[in-house]
Amino acid sequence: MTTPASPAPLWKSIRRRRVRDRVIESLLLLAGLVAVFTTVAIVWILVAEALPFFDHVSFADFLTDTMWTPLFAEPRYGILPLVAGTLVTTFVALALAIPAGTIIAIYLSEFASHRLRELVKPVLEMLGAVPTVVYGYFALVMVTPFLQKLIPSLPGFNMLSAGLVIGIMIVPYVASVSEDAMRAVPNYMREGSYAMGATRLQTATRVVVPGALSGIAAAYILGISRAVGETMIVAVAAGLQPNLTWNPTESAATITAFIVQVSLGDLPHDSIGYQSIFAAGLVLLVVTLAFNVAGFMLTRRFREAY
Amino acid sequence: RDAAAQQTIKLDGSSTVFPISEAVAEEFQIAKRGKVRVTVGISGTGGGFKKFCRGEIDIADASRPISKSEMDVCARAGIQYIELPVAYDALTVAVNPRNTWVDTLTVAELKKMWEPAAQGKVTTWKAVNPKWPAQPLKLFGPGADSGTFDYFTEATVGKAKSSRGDFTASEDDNVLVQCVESDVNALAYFGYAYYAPNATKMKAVKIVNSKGQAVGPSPQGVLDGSYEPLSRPIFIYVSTASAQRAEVKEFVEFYLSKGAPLVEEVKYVPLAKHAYDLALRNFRAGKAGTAFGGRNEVGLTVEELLAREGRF
Amino acid sequence: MSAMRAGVERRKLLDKLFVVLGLLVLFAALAVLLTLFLDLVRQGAPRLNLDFVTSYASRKPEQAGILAAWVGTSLIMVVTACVAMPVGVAAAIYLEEYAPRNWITAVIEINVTNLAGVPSIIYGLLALGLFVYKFSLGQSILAAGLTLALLILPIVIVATREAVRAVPRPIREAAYALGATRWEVTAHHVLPYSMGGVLTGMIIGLSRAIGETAPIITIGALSFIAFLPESLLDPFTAMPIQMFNWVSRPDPGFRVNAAAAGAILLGMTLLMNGIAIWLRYRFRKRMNW
Amino acid sequence: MQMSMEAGATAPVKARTSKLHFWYGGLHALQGVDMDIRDRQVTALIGPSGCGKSTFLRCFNRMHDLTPLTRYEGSIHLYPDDIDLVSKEVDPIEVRMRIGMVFQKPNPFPKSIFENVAYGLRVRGMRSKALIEEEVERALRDAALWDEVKDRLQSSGLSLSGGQQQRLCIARALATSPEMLLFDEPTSALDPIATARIEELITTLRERVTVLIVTHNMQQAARVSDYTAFMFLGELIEFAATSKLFTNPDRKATEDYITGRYG
Amino acid sequence: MQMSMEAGATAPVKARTSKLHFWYGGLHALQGVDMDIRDRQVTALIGPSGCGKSTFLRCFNRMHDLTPLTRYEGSIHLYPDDIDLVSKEVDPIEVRMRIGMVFQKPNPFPKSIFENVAYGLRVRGMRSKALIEEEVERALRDAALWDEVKDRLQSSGLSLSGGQQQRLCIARALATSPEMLLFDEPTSALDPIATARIEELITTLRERVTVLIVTHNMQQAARVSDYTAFMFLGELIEFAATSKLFTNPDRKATEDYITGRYG
Ligand SMILES: Nc1ncnc2c1ncn2[C@@H]1O[C@H](COP(=O)(O)OP(=O)(O)OP(=O)(O)O)[C@@H](O)[C@H]1O
Ligand SMILES: Nc1ncnc2c1ncn2[C@@H]1O[C@H](COP(=O)(O)OP(=O)(O)OP(=O)(O)O)[C@@H](O)[C@H]1O
Ligand SMILES: [Mg+2]
Ligand SMILES: [Mg+2]
Repeated sequence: MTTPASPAPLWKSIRRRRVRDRVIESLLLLAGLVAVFTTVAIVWILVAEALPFFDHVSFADFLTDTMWTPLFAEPRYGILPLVAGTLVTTFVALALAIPAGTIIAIYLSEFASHRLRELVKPVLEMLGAVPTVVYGYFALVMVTPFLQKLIPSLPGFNMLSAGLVIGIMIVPYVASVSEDAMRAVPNYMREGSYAMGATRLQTATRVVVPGALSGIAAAYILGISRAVGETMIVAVAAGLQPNLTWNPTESAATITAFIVQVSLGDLPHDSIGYQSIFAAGLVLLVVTLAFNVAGFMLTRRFREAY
Repeated sequence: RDAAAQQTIKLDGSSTVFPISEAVAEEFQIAKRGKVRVTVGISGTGGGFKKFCRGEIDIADASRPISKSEMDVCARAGIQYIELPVAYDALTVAVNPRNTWVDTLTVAELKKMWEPAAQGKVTTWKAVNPKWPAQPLKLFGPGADSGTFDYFTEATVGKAKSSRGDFTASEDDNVLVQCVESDVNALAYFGYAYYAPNATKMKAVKIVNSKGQAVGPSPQGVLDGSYEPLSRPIFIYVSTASAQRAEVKEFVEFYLSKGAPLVEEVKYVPLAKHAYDLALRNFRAGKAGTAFGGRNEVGLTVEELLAREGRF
Repeated sequence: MSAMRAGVERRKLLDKLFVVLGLLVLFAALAVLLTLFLDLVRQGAPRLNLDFVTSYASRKPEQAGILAAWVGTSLIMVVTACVAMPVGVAAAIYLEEYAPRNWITAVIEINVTNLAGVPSIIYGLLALGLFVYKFSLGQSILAAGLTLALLILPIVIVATREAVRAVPRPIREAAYALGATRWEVTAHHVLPYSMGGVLTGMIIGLSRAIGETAPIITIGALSFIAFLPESLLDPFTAMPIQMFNWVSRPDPGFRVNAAAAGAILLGMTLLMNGIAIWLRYRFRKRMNW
Repeated sequence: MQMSMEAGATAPVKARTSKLHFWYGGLHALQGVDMDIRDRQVTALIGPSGCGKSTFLRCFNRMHDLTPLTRYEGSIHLYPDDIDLVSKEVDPIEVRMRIGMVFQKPNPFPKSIFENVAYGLRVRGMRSKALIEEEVERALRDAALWDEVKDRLQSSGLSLSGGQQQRLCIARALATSPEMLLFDEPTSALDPIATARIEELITTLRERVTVLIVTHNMQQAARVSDYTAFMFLGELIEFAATSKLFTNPDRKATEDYITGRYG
Repeated sequence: MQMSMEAGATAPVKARTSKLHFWYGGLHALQGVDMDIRDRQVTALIGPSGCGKSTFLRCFNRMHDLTPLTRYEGSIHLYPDDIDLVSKEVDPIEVRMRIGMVFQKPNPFPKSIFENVAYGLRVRGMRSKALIEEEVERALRDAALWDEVKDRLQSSGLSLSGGQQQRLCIARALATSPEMLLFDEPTSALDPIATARIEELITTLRERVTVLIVTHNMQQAARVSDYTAFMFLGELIEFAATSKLFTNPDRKATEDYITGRYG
């Protein structure tokens, strides 16, 4: 038998390695905390910049007034029209992206060959990588005229075409993340179903989708966040007119569109009009957060864990 | 390299002034054979003044005069500036070429269309003028964040930013142009530069001026002062500290002396020769301050404002 | 039995119908992508030449080019990658390999999930307040790169966690059993073996960042700059900004330029995604546990 | 055991494999297996790991159709109607509706106990609530699980213990009244007590269905089966009544294996 | 076997567990195990699935430290230096450097064969290329793999067959000259021929190191070990010389298990 290494030098080298481990662990933790710092910084900046705004505008008016004209001579500061615009475009986007994304995800995960899946997924992800300015003009000069053939009364700027194009943009997010979740459903679940004589579609809808529900919901939430936060598409194609309406065929402004409009505009930076973008940003953050939390709670409630 | 870094002239601000500053910057760099660098940004007039008053840039492009609050910030930071008009922008009111009923508009008619009280009420052409058809009136204009909007409302409604809210706004004036091109019932206003290349596809409306003449937008009309009240000067503000630097001085002089053809080239209206000379004299004399005192005025000629005493 | 067979036939028909539906939706999505790309190429064709990529912006559309823009975009991407990669990978490693189950970990996890949903325009506002003014980085490549790095951080973290999780537990155990420390296991095994997934996530993040317009607009990128940056603190312009600027110019000639720039930008993303596919394929082949 | 053996001796053939070959891509996993499965008897498959037991079993319900690049050759005739289970003309879905399967690891769906058992019925398009309830109860009784779960049919199948989960999977398979049941090492993930209950259940199931069971545990094969097949490297080495195979095997390899000389 | 048994009777104790308890969170997986592992002997652990064999084995190299919410109680003294392997004061990394482990499924690193074996040395900070090469060769020879791989040391460890991979893992563990080797069902993923080679290797290893092996295969335990421990539900039921335990067990439970009455 070879003699065991003598303990003394061993100890020393271990101690050094352990110290290094500790140092590295702190560094890694620090990197993890960057996410926390970022969130804190976001909230801090938005709140700090929005405070002067709320010196002038009462919180109640902000939340209940039905007009948003902070840049006009008789300003009104009701965020509702922007929130409505944001929700409508988001809703239109989801009405397209959720069914399309889910169908693609089911098809790729349960029906398509391995080869096709590996090929199509990254190509599909390209849809999410198209510069949003390009999408904006796509909505304005291709989708809107097309829709106007179907709905002649459709105005040149409308939330419908902006929403649909956002929907196209988020299809890959929905599809790709849902597909990952579906593929994570263990094979023995599928085998159980197939062995009962179920078809692929039955297996997919009755076993795989319910089993992957929490992942699919995460995909939807990501899609919602992207839709709520999309800027250039709505700024270009939905019109910049704050309009309290739930009708997607009208034109309206969203929170994001307002922010980018004002950031580019000629307003003095310490005017209330300018500061209103931070208040709007704060609302946007709250809206996304609300969707995230709601989604989180819903999936907790309804998921079928395996 | 250090010397090179110092030789950078920074401009930032209005997107309306941008094409002019870009053209001047381009020509100036060619003239200096690359020894001086010029950058031009688009942060909006407000964004430009913010940076200007922080001393981050040398020259602010402005489509409106500096505001009271911006004057205060600059004063606190000890930044002084020379206000120089560089061109005119003729706001153009345009309708579809198939619109047979409108050729001329009075300021009163414009006011009737655009004032806040019109919101939801004046929705047909007939409501503005009973002689016009009862077709829907579709209004398009730049966003309420823009200097163009400020000026137009001031000139027509009589109060800056006082406008109806139910018009369709776009940040991209090309889109306004397209709307007018495609809709018989449309009426829009935007900068002359957007009208000029599309003159065949739409009809510019003649505006009845204070002397009762109906004048269409054109360089001559602007220059001789007959196209009013919709023509406005646009400015650059030069920091007096930066103006001490030889290259900045040279750039501004280039701007004012060689700028006219470039202004024309990008479809704005150059000032009259003597106005440029006056501006150049003001600049050389270091005549600091603004002629406006923090609020915009309509119908002020360039000569008048250049002659005014500067305020801070 | 025949009733059963009829039932089977109906169910199989539904199966087939779904295949048709799935392919239809899939191809519709891909058709949109193709249309977009071809349309940009068609419109931008007159300017898709070498001159275009080697000239600076100009007031004359036929002389204007994207030199400053693509150099700016590339440098921003380098900064973004150099920041997002180490930070994102380190955070992911911490969460997967080190994190004890306590409230700090929970807070980090929740934050990462939430950041993934924060709209990009808000990152723009953050950057304006934090990087441009607080840290006085100005409108520099560094500020833009950092902003986009924060923006894609959640993407990198999530992708890295997936990749790291795919390294089988027995591999880790083997290394631990030989007396490796946690960091040694991570650095010698987990990271190298999951590199394919990490790089893929990185590229997906970068292809998201490269087309982002809103946050860079809020920072205030330049629109005319006729020289190349010499340091990361220099001002810059970027492809989406240049595009946005051109589309809204009065001279219709600029629209051709915008389309050409769009086509090139999309081409750059395509290329990056191509690299991602290739990387994924190569690393998968090597690591078949 | 003796008794059932005698009954088995006269039992008709339920399924017959003839020259059954199977390939995973280039891997020739079954190399011509001829075997008779007797009606309502328990047939056990034993053999060292990787010899092809699971592969053989999964041919009977065409599970391999789900794996790309696999290939069958030869036939499995199912009697009395004499259809060839592995023929291209026969629909695998129909095959699976007639032949149930229970897996190594209990794999209940993440649904309620009731829905787990009702799954096969619903998949077949059965709508009537009353009928489904009736069938679910029958299946749970047959799987000796009814008494333990009748008060919590709506709780998740995953809330059961491992042994109960496996019986739930058996109930799920039984609900659609299959003609034959395939078990792939059904107890290898279970503790001894749960194992004993499953073994007991399998012996009682024999009254209703034909059972084919893979096990790596020779004692288990001896305890539950009427016939035993010994496989090695994709071939059927010996097939005989269980009592004969374990006491007096014909082949040297079989003897080596059952006496533990390898495996 | 007899011979080694006799040698074993006089072998000194290499490790002694005293009142060893272990918890996974609330699960009391080991309930006071007292056992002596003899120096340079093979000790086998048998018992039904889930009885705690792997849990016991993994206490020896503190693998559980990597699982959150686990807890040890009692002691494992390692001789001759008499340190307590599970004490908080003892660094698990040091323990793992002295006690090697081989897992159920071969798990070579996706690196070259050479680097797989060299890994333990590199972790220890060994730099000299010559020294490393020498140790790698020795370990590969000891693992009876040298002749098969000496010409392709630079090809990937994953390119080897299952049995070769497992021997590679043994070589990897041997390279750092551990005092004790833990095997957790090392052959359960292997075919019979590969299994036979590993078993042979284990019996020869006995000359160099103390071996503790978990197996679910009683024949294997009988073939390779000097001592056998039978565990059940977290407790050590019986521990004796292999020949004694398999022929004449003291406890009824042991007899039931080894005669296949359950498990
Ligand atoms: N999906 C597959 N693709 C390729 N080869 C496979 C696949 N499944 C099994 N094999 C191979 O086919 C052979 C037979 O495997 P099978 O699973 O039938 O063995 P088994 O007797 O059930 O073994 P065990 O007792 O370990 O379950 C083995 O060599 C195995 O590696
Ligand atoms: N990581 C873990 N967390 C919680 N419980 C565990 C964990 N690992 C094992 N157990 C439980 O501890 C008990 C003992 O498990 P162990 O793996 O030691 O059994 P074993 O005898 O090795 O079984 P097998 O023969 O199946 O490998 C089992 O009840 C098991 O479920
Ligand atoms: Mg098997
Ligand atoms: Mg174990």
